[in-house]
Amino acid sequence: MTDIAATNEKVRKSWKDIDLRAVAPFVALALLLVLGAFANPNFLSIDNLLNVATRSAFIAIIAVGATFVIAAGGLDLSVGSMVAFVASLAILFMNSGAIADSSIMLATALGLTIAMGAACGLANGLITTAWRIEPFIATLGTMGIYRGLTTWLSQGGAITLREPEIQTLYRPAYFGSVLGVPVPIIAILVTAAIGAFVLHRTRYGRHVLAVGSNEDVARYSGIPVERVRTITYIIQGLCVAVACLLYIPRLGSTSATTGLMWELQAITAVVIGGTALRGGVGRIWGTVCGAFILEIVGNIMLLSNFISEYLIVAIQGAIIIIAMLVQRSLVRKS
Amino acid sequence: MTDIAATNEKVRKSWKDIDLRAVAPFVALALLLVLGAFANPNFLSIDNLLNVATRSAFIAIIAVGATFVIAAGGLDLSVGSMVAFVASLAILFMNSGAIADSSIMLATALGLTIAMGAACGLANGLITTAWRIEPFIATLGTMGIYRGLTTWLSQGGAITLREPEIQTLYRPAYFGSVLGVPVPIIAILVTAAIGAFVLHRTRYGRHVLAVGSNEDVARYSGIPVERVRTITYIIQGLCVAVACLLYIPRLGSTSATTGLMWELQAITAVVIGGTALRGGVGRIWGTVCGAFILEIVGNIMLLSNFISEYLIVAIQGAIIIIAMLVQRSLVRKS
Amino acid sequence: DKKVTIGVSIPAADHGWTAGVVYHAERTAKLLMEEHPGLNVIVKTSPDPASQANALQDLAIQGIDALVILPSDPDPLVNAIKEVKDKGTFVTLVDRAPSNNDNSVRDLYVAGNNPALGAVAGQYIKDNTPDAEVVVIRGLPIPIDQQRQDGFDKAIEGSNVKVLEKQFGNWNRDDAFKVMQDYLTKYPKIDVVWCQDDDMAVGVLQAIEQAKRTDIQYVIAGAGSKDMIKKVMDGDKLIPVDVLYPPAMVGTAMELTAAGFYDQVPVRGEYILDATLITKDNAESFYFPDSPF
Amino acid sequence: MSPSVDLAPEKTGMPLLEAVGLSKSFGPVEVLKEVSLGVNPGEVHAIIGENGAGKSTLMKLLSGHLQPTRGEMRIGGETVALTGPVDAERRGIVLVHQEILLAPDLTVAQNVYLGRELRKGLTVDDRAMNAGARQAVRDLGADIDPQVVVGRLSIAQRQLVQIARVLLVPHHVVIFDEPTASLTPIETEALLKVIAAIRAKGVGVFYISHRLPEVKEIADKVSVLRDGRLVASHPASTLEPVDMARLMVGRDVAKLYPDRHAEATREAVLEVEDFSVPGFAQNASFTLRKGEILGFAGLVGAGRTELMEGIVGLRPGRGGLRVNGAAAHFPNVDASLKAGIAYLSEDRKGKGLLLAEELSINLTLASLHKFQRGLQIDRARERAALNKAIGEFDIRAGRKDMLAGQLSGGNQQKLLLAKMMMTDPGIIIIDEPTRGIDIGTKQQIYKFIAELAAEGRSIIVVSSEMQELIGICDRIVVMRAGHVVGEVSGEHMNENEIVVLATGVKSAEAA
Ligand SMILES: Nc1ncnc2c1ncn2[C@@H]1O[C@H](COP(=O)(O)OP(=O)(O)OP(=O)(O)O)[C@@H](O)[C@H]1O
Ligand SMILES: Nc1ncnc2c1ncn2[C@@H]1O[C@H](COP(=O)(O)OP(=O)(O)OP(=O)(O)O)[C@@H](O)[C@H]1O
Ligand SMILES: [Mg+2]
Ligand SMILES: [Mg+2]
Repeated sequence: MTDIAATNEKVRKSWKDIDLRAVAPFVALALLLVLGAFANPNFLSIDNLLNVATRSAFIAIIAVGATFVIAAGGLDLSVGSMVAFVASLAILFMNSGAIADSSIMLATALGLTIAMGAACGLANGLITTAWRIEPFIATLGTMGIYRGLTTWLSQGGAITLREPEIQTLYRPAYFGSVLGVPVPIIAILVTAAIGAFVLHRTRYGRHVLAVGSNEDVARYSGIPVERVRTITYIIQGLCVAVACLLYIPRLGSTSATTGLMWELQAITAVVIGGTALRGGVGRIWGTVCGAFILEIVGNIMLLSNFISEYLIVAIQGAIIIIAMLVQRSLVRKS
Repeated sequence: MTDIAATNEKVRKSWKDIDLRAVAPFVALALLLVLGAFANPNFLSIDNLLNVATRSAFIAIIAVGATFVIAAGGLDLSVGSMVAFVASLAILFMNSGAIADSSIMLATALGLTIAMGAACGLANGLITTAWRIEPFIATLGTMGIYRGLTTWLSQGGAITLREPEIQTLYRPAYFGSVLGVPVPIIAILVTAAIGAFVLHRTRYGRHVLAVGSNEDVARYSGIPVERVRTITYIIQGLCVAVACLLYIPRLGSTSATTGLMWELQAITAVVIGGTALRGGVGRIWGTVCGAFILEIVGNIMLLSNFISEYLIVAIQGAIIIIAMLVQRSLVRKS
Repeated sequence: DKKVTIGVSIPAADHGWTAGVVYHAERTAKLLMEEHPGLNVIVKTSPDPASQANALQDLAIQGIDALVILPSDPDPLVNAIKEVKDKGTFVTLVDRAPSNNDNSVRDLYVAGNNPALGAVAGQYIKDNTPDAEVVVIRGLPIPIDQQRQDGFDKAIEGSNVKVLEKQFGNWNRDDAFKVMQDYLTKYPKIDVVWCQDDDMAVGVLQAIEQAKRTDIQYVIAGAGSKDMIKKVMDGDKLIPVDVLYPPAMVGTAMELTAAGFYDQVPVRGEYILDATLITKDNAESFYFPDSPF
Repeated sequence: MSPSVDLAPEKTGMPLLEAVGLSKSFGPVEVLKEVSLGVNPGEVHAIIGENGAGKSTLMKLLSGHLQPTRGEMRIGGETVALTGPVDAERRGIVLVHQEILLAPDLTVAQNVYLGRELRKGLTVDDRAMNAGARQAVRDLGADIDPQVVVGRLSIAQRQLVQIARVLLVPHHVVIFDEPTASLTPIETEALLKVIAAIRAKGVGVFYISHRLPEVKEIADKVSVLRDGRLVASHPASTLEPVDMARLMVGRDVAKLYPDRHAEATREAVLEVEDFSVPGFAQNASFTLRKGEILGFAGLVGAGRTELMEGIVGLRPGRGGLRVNGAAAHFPNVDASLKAGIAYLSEDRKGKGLLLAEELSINLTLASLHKFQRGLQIDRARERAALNKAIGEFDIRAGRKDMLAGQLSGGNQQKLLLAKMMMTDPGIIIIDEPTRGIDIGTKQQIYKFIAELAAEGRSIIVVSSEMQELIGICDRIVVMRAGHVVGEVSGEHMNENEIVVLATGVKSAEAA
């Protein structure tokens, strides 16, 4: 009798354990919200929170893709410049006037953006898997390539969406809202929901985790390791494309600095969210939470009145470390 | 009998294999030299080659430290901002006029620089080991902290070495040469030689590789894993300090942008040199070769006059990928 | 015709203004080479001071008679420039001055006036909205940014213009968008935005539009990008003026340098280009629709 | 070779190392219950028991790798609390792990001396360590280049390196946890000699093995664990292997191998002709028939594993391959699985199971397509499959949601077997099927293999245990140094014939 009771308790306890690990980033987020409320009374206003959530969309969506890549034991440093490249191509296409009707033009451009994202991701995937080059170097290389091509396309300047009709049509994709929820937030939720479904409920997702956990075991189990890895890069490319779809209507233009350092932010969001860089684990919702955390840290810095503008970067760094510390202590205590 | 013969053959084969792996970066370097000679006749001049080698000093020396960190399974993203921070402090100290005599002042400043480098490294090490925060996040945090402190020290401007006497005294540390060999090249060689000695010939080096290869095994073998890891970060800090010692006479001034992205370059040099990011392997001379490769790619870009300014970054990216491809094909063929 | 090689070292085209610099440098190089068959102009870009110091060495290796340099950050480049100058090369320094800006560093100085860029903006605000509450979006924490800020502060000194806050927008549209959004959250009333750079103004305008805030009277940016000049021309209420800080100055410097070799006019000393205030009346003459910037 | 030391106080008559009422729980599951036993100087104390009985756990407690929940340990009669494995080593207690614990990127010599490198001035003395490591391995009857990176060694070679490493530590008590599981008879013989030698020096030895004849040969005393309890402890001389088996399993294990009646001629399902795996196997040819059990014998390093890996597409190989009469070529395991060929790796930890994942995830990994419902994986069906497999393969798991890495070694092997059987293969290649498996379970597995063959499936068994090959196979192919050197069947299937073929030495010389 005691035994069964004990076992039950154990099961419950172990559940708690797993939960805590997944919940830890959310606790850190909650603490930040409290901190923010102290920093500025406006912080907890709906408007501000919606703003922050909305603008975390780019990193959050890209980071969902990065979760796949990292869970499979890879890495993608090229996402920031990929945003610049894909968005630039999309704007150039929309400016080209190749299709007269604005809505058809827009629809085609959207489709093309998705296709280009997938193609860029495929390129990354093939370089790392078919040519067997360390993902770090491979994507550092393509990071340079995409960035350079963007600079070349823009001749160093900006590429700006010109057609006013398309602009009007397209604007709600970033600035619009559905039932009071801004479209970008919906985009985050939908992307993350799909990502979580694919990673945790489908066969492919299982394969991703297996490949990241132990490549040999995956290979011996008949999992096409290279294909699985390549597809994670394509998923990353698709996520970048979705981010581009939101990015273009926001400022309507790209330049050589678009997406600079976003790769670092995306990877940071993934790690803060509880996905280990060595692969084998993936937490999509944690990643989204990580992206929020990053954005909120910046927001609190700006809203608070105590901090010298010169020190902001330093304090951001410190907060990130402290946020991780909170998580660690939480998980260890359990 | 046949059995032993077979074993011997196997062993010999595996030795050749290992050699090729270590030699591969140098082959890539040689190919780049050939490419450079085609790009510009001046490329192979002694002057140019010495220049390139000289200026690879910062990255090469930092990357020697990074080899230790990475070989032990860690990562340090903060080195670029650490250069900015440590060099800024050193210049501020030299400007302070705390010590009247210039040579004593300089000597004290040099000592202080080394001490500060070690301290920054120690901080990184303790955050990752004592607090158990993923090195990626921990050093991303300190990267922000060091960078922010630099911005604050410089109040958004530049920190420039003022004392002309110290400048004159200090100048040869970068611009001088011994028997025709520029001091920075000597610094690279000495740092790398010490690094290679420590990593491959001492007990501590052995422990570094063991910790990176399999942490549990290292722990069971009585190796103080945390201490070994922490010390790799201190070594990294010392290397950064040495780079600072060369940086100050070269550029004489720091600002918030000093050393931006150097961490990426250092890690790239390490990986191109044949050290795997997962740890357990470390190739100091390969790393130095990797730093040369990076610098030579930039040099070829500058010396060749065919390439659009806008495309330089793209072509650099492509060359890095190709250099890795050359290495891979070499290793695989064997 | 005399054989002359001019090396031009400029920052990489990493945002709008520097892109304009690259554009004008390459355009002027082509024009000058057509004009003087013996002239060879080599334009090289570098992303940061350390690599620009390297680029100077590389140019020197190729053998140059003159160097035109727009330093990405002047102080760290002093030694490298001196190195070139000590070989007898004619040095033209453009835009950004090191702390010891004298003849030991350069022969000719073609200056954009960074303090003036700030001062003109400050003056305009003081004159037009004497009691304005202003938020400032700065660039990156490097000296030229500091000079602009100092110029601005000096101009509004003693007036009723009040600076609510200063933050860095990194000369980047996306970052400026975020900073502006947060300013709007933080301050219920903002009269004027000074954002130091046209690129960042793009983000600022979007943030204001999204928040549907009507309290902001206008935004002052700087540099003179074609998009912003167009807005001034069109009479955009939010962008009544722009402060000129022409990337074309690098072209001017190159022309002056070449003239020193071919026209026998001694060009030495300082040429300060003013930070002109672009208004609806004079905008037309600063509008180059073909420039990337 | 084993350094003689004087680390612990040796009181006469006192056991060197003693467990007194040791208990260990993982969470609420108590896997070791009040176990008391000890080892005297010059004694080999064998611990036997079923998979999951708690043998490894007990040994980890005794060597400081785990901390007991209750009870205490005594060294030379004195109660001590070991703070960790390093502490235990300092006191002269060393453990040869059941699982291989070596740094894969370091060389053999570097591993052997890890943590106690020999020094010459500031530098490590690689020359001396290489020589020392070479000698230490040689003492175990093997010849491994000390400068080869451990990641390149076969499992058996790694095991020898691991033993060599431990024996170089100054010791009083050596604990061997299934040291011979991956060794062939020749190496086993050498190891037993080494153990006899250290016993002669007054060292105490704990010895765990599922090979009962071996236990009979070397042990002075045999203790039996069942479900975490010490159920018997007898002098070895009073026990025969059958008795040991009965004590372990709790029933008679008289007949280990199932009865089989091989039918005369059957169609070939797998024809391998002149198949080479460069560097490992040359021009191998053999045929597998329907419903047949074909054995592969050979010494360590004969290339059997690599040949099989080449066939199923895990290594580049070339040559003729026909499955059910049709020419085939498998670029990867996915392809060979689709063709109905399943391969079970000998390296269950490195290549067989995801140690950090749950049992059910491991179980279904190779056959996930069977668990799809629409786009999703049907977790309920996965759990059902796990329940079924646990019953069918007798996997002893404390909880259903435990991680594969938390299973005992033998139960991991069963889980791997279950996992590959989920793919429902027509041809099954099993590499070292009973490595580390207790005798009761072995019997089950043999029965299971026989049943599979009776169902019309065809099976290749690669094994270093000749007895087992002889016991269950219809024919045995023998490999030596990458070549197929012969085939035995019928009455020729005996150890002598196989050893002659495997070593290339005439029986007279071998003896
Ligand atoms: N870390 C752990 N967490 C939970 N349970 C564990 C853990 N380690 C071992 N166990 C359980 O303890 C029991 C005893 O395991 P142990 O490894 O001691 O068995 P063993 O007798 O060595 O078996 P084998 O012969 O298969 O090696 C098993 O049921 C195993 O699942
Ligand atoms: N990764 C590797 N790289 C180079 N050689 C290897 C590697 N793995 C194994 N070998 C060598 O290949 C040969 C055959 O390997 P292995 O010992 O696995 O054969 P086997 O016949 O399957 O033996 P067993 O299964 O009994 O260990 C050996 O000489 C071994 O040293
Ligand atoms: Mg065991
Ligand atoms: Mg084998």
